[in-house]
Amino acid sequence: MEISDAGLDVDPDFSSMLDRLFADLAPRTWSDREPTGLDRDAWRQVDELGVTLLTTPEDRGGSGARWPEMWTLHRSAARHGVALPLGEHDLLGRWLADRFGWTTGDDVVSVGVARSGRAVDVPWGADVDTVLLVEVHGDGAVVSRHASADLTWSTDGRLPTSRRARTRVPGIAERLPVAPDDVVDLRLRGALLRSVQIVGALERCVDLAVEHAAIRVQFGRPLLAFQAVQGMLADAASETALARAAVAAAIREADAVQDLRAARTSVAVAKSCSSHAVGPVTRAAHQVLGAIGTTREHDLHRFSMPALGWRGEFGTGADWDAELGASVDATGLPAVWHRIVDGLPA
Amino acid sequence: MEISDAGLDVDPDFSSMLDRLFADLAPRTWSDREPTGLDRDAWRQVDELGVTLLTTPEDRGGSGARWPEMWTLHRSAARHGVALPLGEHDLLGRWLADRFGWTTGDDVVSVGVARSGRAVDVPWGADVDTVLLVEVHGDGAVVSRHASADLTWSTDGRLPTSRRARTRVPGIAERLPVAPDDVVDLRLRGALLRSVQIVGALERCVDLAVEHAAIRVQFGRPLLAFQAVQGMLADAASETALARAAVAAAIREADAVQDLRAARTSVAVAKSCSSHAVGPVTRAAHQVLGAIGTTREHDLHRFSMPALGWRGEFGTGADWDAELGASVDATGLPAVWHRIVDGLPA
Amino acid sequence: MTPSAFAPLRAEVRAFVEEQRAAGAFVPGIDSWLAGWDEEFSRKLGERGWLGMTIPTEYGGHGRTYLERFVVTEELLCAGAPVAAHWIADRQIAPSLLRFGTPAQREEFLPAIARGTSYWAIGMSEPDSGSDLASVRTRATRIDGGWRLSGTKVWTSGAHRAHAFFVLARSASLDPAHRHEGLTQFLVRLDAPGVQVNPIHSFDGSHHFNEVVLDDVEVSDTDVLGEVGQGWRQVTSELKFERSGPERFLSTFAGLAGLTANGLPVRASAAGVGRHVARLAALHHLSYDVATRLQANVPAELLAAMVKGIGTRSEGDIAEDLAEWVVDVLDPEVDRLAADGLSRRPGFTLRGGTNEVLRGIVAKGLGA
Amino acid sequence: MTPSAFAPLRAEVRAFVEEQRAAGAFVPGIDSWLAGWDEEFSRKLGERGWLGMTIPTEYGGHGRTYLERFVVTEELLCAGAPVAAHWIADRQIAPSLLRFGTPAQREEFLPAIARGTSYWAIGMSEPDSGSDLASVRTRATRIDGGWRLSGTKVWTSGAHRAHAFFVLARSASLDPAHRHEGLTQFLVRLDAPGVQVNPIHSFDGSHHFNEVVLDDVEVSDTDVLGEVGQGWRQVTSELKFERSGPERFLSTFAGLAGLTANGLPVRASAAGVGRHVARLAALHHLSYDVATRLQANVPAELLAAMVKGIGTRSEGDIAEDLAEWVVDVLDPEVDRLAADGLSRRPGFTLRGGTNEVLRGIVAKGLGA
Repeated sequence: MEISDAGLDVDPDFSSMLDRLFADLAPRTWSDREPTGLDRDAWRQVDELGVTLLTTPEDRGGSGARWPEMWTLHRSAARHGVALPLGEHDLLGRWLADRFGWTTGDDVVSVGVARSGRAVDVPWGADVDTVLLVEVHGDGAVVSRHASADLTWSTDGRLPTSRRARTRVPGIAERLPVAPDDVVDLRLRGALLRSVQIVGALERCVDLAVEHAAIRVQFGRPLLAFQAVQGMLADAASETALARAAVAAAIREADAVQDLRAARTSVAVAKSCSSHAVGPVTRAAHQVLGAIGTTREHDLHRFSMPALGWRGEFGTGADWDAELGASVDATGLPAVWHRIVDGLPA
Repeated sequence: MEISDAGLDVDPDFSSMLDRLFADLAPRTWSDREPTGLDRDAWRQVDELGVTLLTTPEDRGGSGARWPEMWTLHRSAARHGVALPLGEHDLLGRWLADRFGWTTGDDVVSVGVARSGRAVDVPWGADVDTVLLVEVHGDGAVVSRHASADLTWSTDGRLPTSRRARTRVPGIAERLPVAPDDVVDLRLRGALLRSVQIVGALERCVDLAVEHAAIRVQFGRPLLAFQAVQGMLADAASETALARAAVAAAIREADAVQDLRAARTSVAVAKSCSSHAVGPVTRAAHQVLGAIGTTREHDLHRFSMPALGWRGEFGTGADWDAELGASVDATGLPAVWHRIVDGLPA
Repeated sequence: MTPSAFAPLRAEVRAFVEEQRAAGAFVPGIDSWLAGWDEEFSRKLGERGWLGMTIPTEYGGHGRTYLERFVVTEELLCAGAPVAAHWIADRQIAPSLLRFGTPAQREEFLPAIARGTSYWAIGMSEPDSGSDLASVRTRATRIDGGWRLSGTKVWTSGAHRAHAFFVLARSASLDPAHRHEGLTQFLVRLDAPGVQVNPIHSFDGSHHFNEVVLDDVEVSDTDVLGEVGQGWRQVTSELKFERSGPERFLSTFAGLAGLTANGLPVRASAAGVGRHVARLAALHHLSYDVATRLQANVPAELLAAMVKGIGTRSEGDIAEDLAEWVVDVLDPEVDRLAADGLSRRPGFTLRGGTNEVLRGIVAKGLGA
Repeated sequence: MTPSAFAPLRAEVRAFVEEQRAAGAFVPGIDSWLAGWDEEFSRKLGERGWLGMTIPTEYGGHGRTYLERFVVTEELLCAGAPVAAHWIADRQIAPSLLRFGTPAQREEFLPAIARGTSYWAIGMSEPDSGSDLASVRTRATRIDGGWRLSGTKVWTSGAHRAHAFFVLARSASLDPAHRHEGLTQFLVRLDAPGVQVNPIHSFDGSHHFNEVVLDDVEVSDTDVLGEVGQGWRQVTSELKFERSGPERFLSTFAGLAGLTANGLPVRASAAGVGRHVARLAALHHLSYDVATRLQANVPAELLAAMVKGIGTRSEGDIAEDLAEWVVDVLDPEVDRLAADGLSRRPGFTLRGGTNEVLRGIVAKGLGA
């Protein structure tokens, strides 16, 4: 189908390099290591290309790339089902560590955000080396730094393919205050990351469903010939395209502003639309695939399940909707709308 | 299709008598009288059969019928698109007047419920003879009685086919306090009435869509042969059947209890399901009918538009949902559920 | 009978289930009629007379109505009780044996089904058959005194633990103009020589489905179900028992109950929760209506297809909302229910006829 | 160009619209591109250079981009401004004349379209044709120096006020195997002898649609649009201009703005309103993306069909929510917007190709 980067200026060589790499790499990251485990070989291979720290500044050992490259990387990784904490490490973990001047060496880093005193779910928590735990109070936030191995992890009740694990902040940890702007930024970075990943995963869900419908014959005709199937695929592709347009716009705006907070409205739109697309798209893809899509052998769940998990992280669709609605309440619809269509920071 | 009264024991002669009468009568109540006007001839004709006061006790001049007959009457009237204030008069107006011992003679009566000091929408307000206006305060309610002709009415911005009109309670009106139970009862009676009417109207929407799809040929085949059309009709019929089952259950329970307040949970379910069915069913019917269904000449809007109006009256679907949700919050899901499936009053 | 007449029976089941749960005999589950295999629990239900309820007493059943069966199964499903072991036997096999089985077949199986000790599967789908059930390729070849079956069945729930299954096979060569002719149903023991059961793992790691390979499996004439060549008609009539029951809308009820056990969680709006309750209530009424018709032997295929179509959608919508609302709850029990709901949701609208097939049935019913 | 480059143009249009509104020149309306016929307003837009923006200056236009046109129309629609009079002329007629018209046709019509004084309709649908546009029965018979047209067009928006319309007619006898061949487009003046315009009233009492009866209407060869026999191809290429614009998702924007003008009303949840805003924002981006492609002459049919499909659904969903939220608001102005939204909603998903047809187009695009 006609896919576009919606005006995002990304080097096509970078994009196709990633696609080749990830197509080869992704299945290795699934392998038999579930339910836990980080494929260190795969990680090293990606690391050698300099994309494990894609957006981290060069003076901090990263590649210093910008948001459009981030979009290309994480969309591609999700599209291929790469099960590695690329975003957690670069966009959240190392970014936050750098705010405190913490050096983490070759450690793989992830971040969890807890409401004070409660347990906290950390993506890849049990599998990385270093974990930063942010505790949000009514009036502020603190962060503490831990070796993952020092924490107690539980993986009860999580989604298939999810690498989330749950822990508690140890009582004796050393805590540093986190600036309010950094807390907001962390949430926005997470929301934008998940939005991009959702787009990649949903694109693959649609592709898998279309491929299946084109090949699979029922009642003497390919599934694609049935109007009911066409309708499901059309809706799924449309919702995916809508989410992609919203997320691409947020990336474009993020790229244009100094800090992500200025692009907050666009990030809200992106996370809302991508999160809301997950239900209809994964539902349609699974419905078209039929029973085969519910099996461990078929790849569909490598894309549908992560998307279902991501939509609840860093704000659900409804959370971001409520934020947009509150802006309308405060400033009126025209003001919110103008911010969106003008493509200018708030 | 297989339609059932879901175990409701209604005299089939009564039912078919009404169907014959209304099939003949309904178009007269549309005629050229829009946007306002009550067809007094039609009203008299129905009155002679004793159904304008169907549920009013015999000692108050009514027919003393029970809830299953009420279901039959208003479902049939809505199914045929009878534009007369049959429910407003019998179930709301005369019922409330009787609570105060007000005699209204041959007057046609309607009721409006306002939040104190605000304008109030009254169904058929401008067209009936007597209007009772209930004003709800924070801590109670009062009612006043008016000749419709003495009030100032506006009909701006109302739906096509709607006979609602808006007025204000005159400052000098004599007001009597309304018992809290009566306020609740009035809302429940209104909600149940609208639920029954919605079912009748949606049944007709589905029938009209199915008839059209069976006859109308496109691309060389009847519309009904297209899977996309089949899907819309199946969904519309299913939602209608679901609403019917919920409303019939509420009627059954209302019939079994002393006062309607004991059947409150079932009324909530009925109004929720019927109100939520309106959007999908009218949407599907209009989509199947195509442009012809948007014209004044076609009857579809005689059913779709009233249903769209009724769903917002006496509590929207979301309002009743919230009430059910609050019960779950207060007593837990099992308690609420048991009340529903046991078919016993609360 | 009015629904309230069954309140005592409901109360009895509730008390039993609550007692079992309190004793730790089971943990409430999502989709427990497919996922909750517990032979011990099934036997306990059998002891209480809650299995084979509609089987006549002469065959070890209880001669009760479909409505009473409806009430009991509804209570069990609401509790998320583990009812998978006996489910297919009780729901489909018993009515089919009563309708099409020989006296000998009934005597052999019905009493054990009512006791909760005879477990069954259904061999309908085949590789690449999808919703097109008439594309059966399993062959039944006539041999002396019986038949020899060869072919492969897939998506056979519980075949790795069940005792036997119904196999739909082609007993006469295919006439493309009449694809529904020439099919026959057989009773096949899963421990018979030539039967091989291979697991099909679900992506959540669970094992409910199987591929069952029949390699020259011999069955005697006494194991033919109903009439030779009438398999299609028999299967179609079975489906109506399968399509309208409370398992078509209550698969995620235990999740909603778990999530709201201590009041509504922060993320769940009252209206959001209430919407599900209202819809489930209406589905209950509609499904009960179908049971009333089955009991009265009145046509109910259209309404049954509606219950299945919108019911499975609703129970799936609950699963999706649970997953949204469970964020921040951090109770592993509720988390598990929510995760299971999401993982299992794709199956809801596929099994028992995909929703697309059901819509076709409804539309045809409307146009007739 | 990045979207922010157009901020000054947007600001200019906003200021104008706000000024007009404040002066009482118009009241914001639902579906104002079909329902808001205001020739005076169209002329004012023409004066400001906001009509015929993509028409080359040699034909009286402004030689600007599709993106600039997009920006201007979006602002007008958001305000609910009355743009119906010039809408079809500006959106479809002008691009078609540029693509298929003769120099004489262009000179005759384009400058007037850019001035906002030439109003057009489209004669595509016929009685009982529905979505099957190839079932055209209007006949074009060759006469000396031209053609004679006979037939009936329906759902012709604005024909009772427009000056002329495009008529798709069958100019060669029907070959059932090639139904799309033998069709030709004609320019027909609505005041020509033999043209009769009969109103089709909508159920809300409004009059936008017409039946146009052509009874031996003579048109000269100079009024053929494009090539004889190429009508189908021409019409199909027109549709892409019709399917992706902001009028496919902003028809009810003025209602949402009106309802929230003084903060959110009691019944509207912040999340409910925000959901619509987010979806409209995404539709804006997707539609803008299509405009970018149109400008670059890159294929966009698939994305255009998506915008139309989900956009019309979204603007309709807003109409439904408005009707729920407006209860208790008791502002006649907002009430009117909500009622108009509900009344007009059925049309949203029908015009410009029903959503079922669009889904077919999308599915085919995916499978290709």
